[in-house]
Amino acid sequence: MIAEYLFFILIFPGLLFTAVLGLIVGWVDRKVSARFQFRVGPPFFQNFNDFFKLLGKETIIVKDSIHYMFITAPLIAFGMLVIVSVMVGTALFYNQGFGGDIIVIMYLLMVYSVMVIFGGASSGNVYSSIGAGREIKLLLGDELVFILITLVPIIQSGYQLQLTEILQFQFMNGAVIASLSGFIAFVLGLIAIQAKMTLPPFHIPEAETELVEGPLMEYSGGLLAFWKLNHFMMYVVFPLLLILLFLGGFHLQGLGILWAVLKYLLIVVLIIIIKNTNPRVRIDSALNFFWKYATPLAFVAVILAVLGV
Amino acid sequence: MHNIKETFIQNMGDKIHDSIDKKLRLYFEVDNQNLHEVVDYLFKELGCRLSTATAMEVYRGLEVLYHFSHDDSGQYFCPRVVMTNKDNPAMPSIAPLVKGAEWIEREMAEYWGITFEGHPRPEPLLTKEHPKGEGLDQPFRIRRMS
Amino acid sequence: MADNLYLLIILVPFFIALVNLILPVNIRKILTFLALLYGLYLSYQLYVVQPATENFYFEPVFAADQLSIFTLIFIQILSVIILIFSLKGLEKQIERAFFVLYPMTVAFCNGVVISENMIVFLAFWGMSGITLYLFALLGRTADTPQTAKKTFIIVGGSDAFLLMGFVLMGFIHAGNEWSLSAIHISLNSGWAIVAFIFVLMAAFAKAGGFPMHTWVPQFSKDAPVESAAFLPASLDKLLGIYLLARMVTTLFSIDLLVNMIIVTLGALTVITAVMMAMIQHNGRKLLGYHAVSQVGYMIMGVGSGSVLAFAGGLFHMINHTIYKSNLFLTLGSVEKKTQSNNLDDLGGLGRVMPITFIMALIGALSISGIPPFNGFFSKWMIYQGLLQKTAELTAGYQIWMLVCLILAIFGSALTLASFMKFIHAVFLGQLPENLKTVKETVFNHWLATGLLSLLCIVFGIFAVQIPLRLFIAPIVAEQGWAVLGFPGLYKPLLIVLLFLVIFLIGWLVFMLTRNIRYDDVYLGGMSPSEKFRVLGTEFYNEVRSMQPFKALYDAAEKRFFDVYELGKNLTFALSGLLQKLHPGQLQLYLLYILIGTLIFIWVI
Amino acid sequence: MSWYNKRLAKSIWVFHVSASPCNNCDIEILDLLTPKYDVERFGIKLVGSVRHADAILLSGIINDKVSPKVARIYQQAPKPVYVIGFGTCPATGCCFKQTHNKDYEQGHPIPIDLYIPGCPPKPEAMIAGVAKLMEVLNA
Amino acid sequence: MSRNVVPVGPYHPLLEEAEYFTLTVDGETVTDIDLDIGWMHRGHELISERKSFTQSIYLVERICGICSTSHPLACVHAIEDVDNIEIPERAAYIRTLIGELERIHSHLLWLGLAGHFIGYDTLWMWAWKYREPVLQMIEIISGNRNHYGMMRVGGVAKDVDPASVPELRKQLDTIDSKMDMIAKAAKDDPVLKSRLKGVGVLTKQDAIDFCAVGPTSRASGVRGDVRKDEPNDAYGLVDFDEIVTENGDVYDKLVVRVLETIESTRICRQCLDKLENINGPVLNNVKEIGIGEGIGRYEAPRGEVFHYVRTDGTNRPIRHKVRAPSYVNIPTFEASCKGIPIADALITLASVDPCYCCTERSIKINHAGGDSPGINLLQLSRAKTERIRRTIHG
Repeated sequence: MIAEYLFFILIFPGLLFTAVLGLIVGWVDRKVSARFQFRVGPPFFQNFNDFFKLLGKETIIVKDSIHYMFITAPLIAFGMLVIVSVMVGTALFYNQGFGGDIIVIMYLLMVYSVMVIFGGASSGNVYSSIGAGREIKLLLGDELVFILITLVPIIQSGYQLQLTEILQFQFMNGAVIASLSGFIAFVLGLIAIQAKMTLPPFHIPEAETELVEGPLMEYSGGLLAFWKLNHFMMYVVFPLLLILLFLGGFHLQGLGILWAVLKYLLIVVLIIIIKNTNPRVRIDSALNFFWKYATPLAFVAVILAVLGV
Repeated sequence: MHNIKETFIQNMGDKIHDSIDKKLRLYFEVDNQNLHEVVDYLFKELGCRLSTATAMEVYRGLEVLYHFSHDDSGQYFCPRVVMTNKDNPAMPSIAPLVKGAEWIEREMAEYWGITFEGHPRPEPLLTKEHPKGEGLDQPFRIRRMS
Repeated sequence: MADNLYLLIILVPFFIALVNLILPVNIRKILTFLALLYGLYLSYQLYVVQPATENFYFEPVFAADQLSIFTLIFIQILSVIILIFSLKGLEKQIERAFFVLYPMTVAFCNGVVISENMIVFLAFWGMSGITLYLFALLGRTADTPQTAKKTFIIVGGSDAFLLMGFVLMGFIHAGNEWSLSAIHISLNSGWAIVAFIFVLMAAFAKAGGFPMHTWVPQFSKDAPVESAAFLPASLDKLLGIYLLARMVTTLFSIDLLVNMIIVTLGALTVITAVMMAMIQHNGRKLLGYHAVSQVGYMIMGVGSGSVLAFAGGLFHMINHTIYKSNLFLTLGSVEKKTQSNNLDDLGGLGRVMPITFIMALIGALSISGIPPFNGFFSKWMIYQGLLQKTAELTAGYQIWMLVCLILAIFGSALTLASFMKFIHAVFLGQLPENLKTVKETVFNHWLATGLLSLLCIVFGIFAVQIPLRLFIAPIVAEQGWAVLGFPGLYKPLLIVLLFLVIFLIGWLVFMLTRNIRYDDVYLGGMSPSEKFRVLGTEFYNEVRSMQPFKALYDAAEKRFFDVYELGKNLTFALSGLLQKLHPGQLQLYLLYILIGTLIFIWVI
Repeated sequence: MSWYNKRLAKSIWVFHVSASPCNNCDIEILDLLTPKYDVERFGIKLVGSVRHADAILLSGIINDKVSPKVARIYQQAPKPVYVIGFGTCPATGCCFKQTHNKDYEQGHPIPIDLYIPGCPPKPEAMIAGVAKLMEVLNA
Repeated sequence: MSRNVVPVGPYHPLLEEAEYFTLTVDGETVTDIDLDIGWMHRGHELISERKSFTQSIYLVERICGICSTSHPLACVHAIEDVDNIEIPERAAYIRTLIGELERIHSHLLWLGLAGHFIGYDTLWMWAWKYREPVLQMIEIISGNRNHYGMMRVGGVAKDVDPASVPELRKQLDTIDSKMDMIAKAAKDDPVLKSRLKGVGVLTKQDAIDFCAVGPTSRASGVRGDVRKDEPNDAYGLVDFDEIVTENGDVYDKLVVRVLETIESTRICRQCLDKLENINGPVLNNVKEIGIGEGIGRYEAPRGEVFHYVRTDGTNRPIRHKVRAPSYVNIPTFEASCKGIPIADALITLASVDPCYCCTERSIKINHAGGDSPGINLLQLSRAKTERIRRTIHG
């Protein structure tokens, strides 16, 4: 029992798997982005090198900051992401879960934003404070859409609040995306995820040329390494969650493996395409977009799901 | 094209003196008390744009030369103000009339020690946080490098 | 002994309150503390003994079922902890009155909870409203009289409705009893509905539910912070939701539509109050609006008709009392150290008041429903219960219920947002120059908040083992509903342990490779300065200025949605009309008499 | 540290400090990131905050007004950090030697580890210079 | 509220150069802006007085690496204006060709950086990819990617090799086709449009009041282009349009720049045509510069560059005043940045394509004497002035 849990959390689908896959997918992201921009892009082990280099560097802690908060924030965020990836991963690969885990995941993902805010704001830097404010506003924007789109598979599967039940439903009745409501929800989910991962066009909190990386501005060395790792781990957590909710999970035998990889790559590439073809939006237009366009649309998807379309 | 120059001289001829007329350029000297009137006429009536102003040291004292460009004709009007008191040079500021003159007057005040009377914001422009000293009364001291 | 438990638990604090009137302040403190500890012991006795109904003149007067005992125990726990906080640091001018009112309030609240007779219930209910008014009068701000009046009118006015509701219920009910447990009314007649609405209004006014909530933020702002933590944040919540729970379980039998309406009111409470909370600049007002907003979850849970949600609602009620008093008290500590509760003036206090910061953080994370704290568990139960309920409904009701549910979940994101603002504005960000010398707060303050924070964590991680098993499961069982069942269980302990493993690994990696240097803030080469800062309070200016919220906020700031203001305007308009009808001309009065007589004759 | 140095050689994050240059080196530095030269191939990335930097790209003569700020920036960078002087200005002062706004006797406020001369140096020369730094780190 | 200040700079990724703004904010809305410049000050005007005319052309080239033709051109115009020196026709076309190529590269540079500033790195990379052919053309003509060193009083330093003209034409064609694509992509991108439209508006009246120049004022509907007003070099001989738009927001500034780039390729094409046909010298031999004063100006990519030269008959100017376009465009922030969010304010700060290296080049003179070692510059200057005065007035 304990060994099993330790295996889940440390090796697969937890720490090691998420971190390594995340760093590799981070490379895919950088490479594909580079190709978009007629560049060659970094070598394969670039993100690993970045990570270990940062570990070897000096960590500077702001004198007037709240030290314990500043240090623990990235580590807590790291822990939360691993937990989420374990929850998504065990449901996806081992068909294990517990009732209402989807709500737990939703709230745990909020913790990530909270930690970004605490880490940034505890440094006492003015840019970080603005970045923290933007992070929370962005969370307000995307959270509503995210809730609504997760409701669609829940409703379709007959109000099951368990990831494995939703998967089971999709094994029986086909993927959620095949329905109209599922499709709308999937598209909106991609956009909401873009915002949750603070990727362009929603990299508003970390806006490099405005806020000098925002909340991460004061981080250096090992702590920055963890933030970067966290960012790349989200490349694993969110696509897997989307696959689980909308694309019917994985069948890991025979051709299923190829399909699994394709599904995953599809989502990653879609994310990268959105990322590379849009300028950063303003925070108020982002809120506007989420509240006045995305939310009603997502709500339409929910109504359609209730009506069984 | 010449009309502009002639109109100007017709209207302001009594306020200016020592004018030098070149192709497309008109340099002339203005006294302190007439400066505002001339600048007002150039900026408001003729629609000239203030290109910049140049301060320099001449025999008689410090000279401030404004450059007004009449864009439609390519004509330049350059009113000259000469301050004979080199120790404590002062002249009226045209920044209240022409907003674009604010920076250049600050810069001249900072480097040449000229007091622009009536300037809306008399503080140094380029040496504000300079470690080696700033301030209007204490112009930045230079070291001559060979 | 056991026979007197009911009387003791009311009379001991009441007697202490009376004695306190003439004693010196220090002895008042000791006596109050001892009385409340004794009350805690008594409530434990009640829990163990479960005594029978107490009769006077053959009328049942006091009784205790699981719900009452549960409420009673938490009244004692909360009042002891808040008393610990109040022992030191209270303003000298109000100290004397405070320690009289405090045990008295506890006595009345205890009375409400264990009353079996309607009249007795009403009497205690009304008296607890009066102590609330007196507490409000203790405030030191300029708006205090206004606030006290408003509180009194809303809460006292709702008492009148409660009275009318009870009278109606007495009439509708077949027998001529005034016993609460004997009455069970189904909502099939018009008068029954009226009675239901009247009682609901009283419950809402006490708990602070929409639209009777407006006194809560003002009370929180103007009254002493201890009383804000004591009454609107804890005891009044317990009483209001206690009454609501009574209504939906024993007093009335309600159908789906009523359930839906209550849930809708709950969702509206959540969302309106939290939207108002987001834009507040005053820390106490912000907390006050949250005290309202959280009531929405309880109303949704208790009123939904789903067993799981009902249990969740009750659980949320105690959780709320815990974390909200924690938040009020931490803000109180900050306020006593910095002499300000205006968020604009604070900032960076996490550096100088780390313990208070951690306590406030735990409270904030609990209220925002972050796992593994207690707020999450009860919200999770409510959501699950509501979704279970939704699955049983028809499509139209499903969408209705889903809208409420979405509003509630989104409300919790908004709660998180406004608490980020709160935490940022008070504890994070830049420390103003004049607060550099602030020191950590006194021992009893952080002992009290520490106890509450501990409860937050324990109730979060051991939710099933402690509060659910000990208190809530018996209540549910008592109602004869199915045993509390989960479709599956979220295991907070496991998650926390696994999280700790990962956290420790991260920590280890960081500590092994660490190479730490301390330096100033990086501002593009500029030196840090006090003026380089942004205020957390201004985070939501974009939301504030976005249509349609702008119009709503503008209207709300003109108190357009305030029942009290509306009522006041209406009353003034009516009296103005009446004044116009009384010009003082004799002929006119004669005419009135004539018309009156004519109508009278015509009616007869 | 050599293992870390090898990682560092493969992932140099640069922070650009322009200390009163003529802007040309700065533009050429940015040019390095663009498709034709693309130094991301070597793991070089431009960062916005000096806290993330491994190398400071310095251009210009570092005049008196800017020099305390440059010194400050250097202090705030996490060590190890390397300073690369781009262009002729940090090396010799170029045609601004006679300026009154720079006290050459005091020298530069920060130690410069590597000079890449040229006015401006060609991008190829810049890459060659950075490659030299990598060689040193890898050794 | 006034104590909530966001500093921008001196080192901020928005600005490649060191500059320092303080934005007073209310939430995220900028209520006031304060500018502090001078970090790039190198004292060009003072150094220039110690250089010969030919040397000072090289010096002013290093005022700014992006406008490294505009300043020399304006400088030689000023020196030529003193004595009304004429230049050969072929030299005029070469000057115009280089000037316009510089405009193309500068505008593309701005477009890319603007993309970078609003987080659109793809636009940045694309714009800069297509900027490379321009640099290549310049390298073919002058031998350098930047700092061409082509200008001389009385002509240009180096002729364009006729054999290289076809190659230049080929490169120009690639630029042309790509420019059309970029113009379309940048102008019609709905997200970009919604991001930039109505942002940082500089009204026409403000543009006039602040005496703004170049694309900044033309985007606000104020006409004014030195190439049209005072057609020096070959500008009177080629056909091109002046781009003026009305709204004054960042998007209009983008449109003006993109359309100007297309006009520039037109001019370049005409210049290349003429270069194939016209032969002759490219440099008039100028022996000496007389006494007097001259104003030279040139429409740099950012607006009018203004040089004023006063000579005393020696081979050095006694006063050389430089006014770069950014110097008058930067103060317009005070009008255009108030009341908009930080995100908008920062792109507005970038929208005038500010060049601080240009802006801060002026002279410093020790007016009150003081402790300067060696010869007192003031006395030197006075002596010099006296000398001139004697020569002028006999």
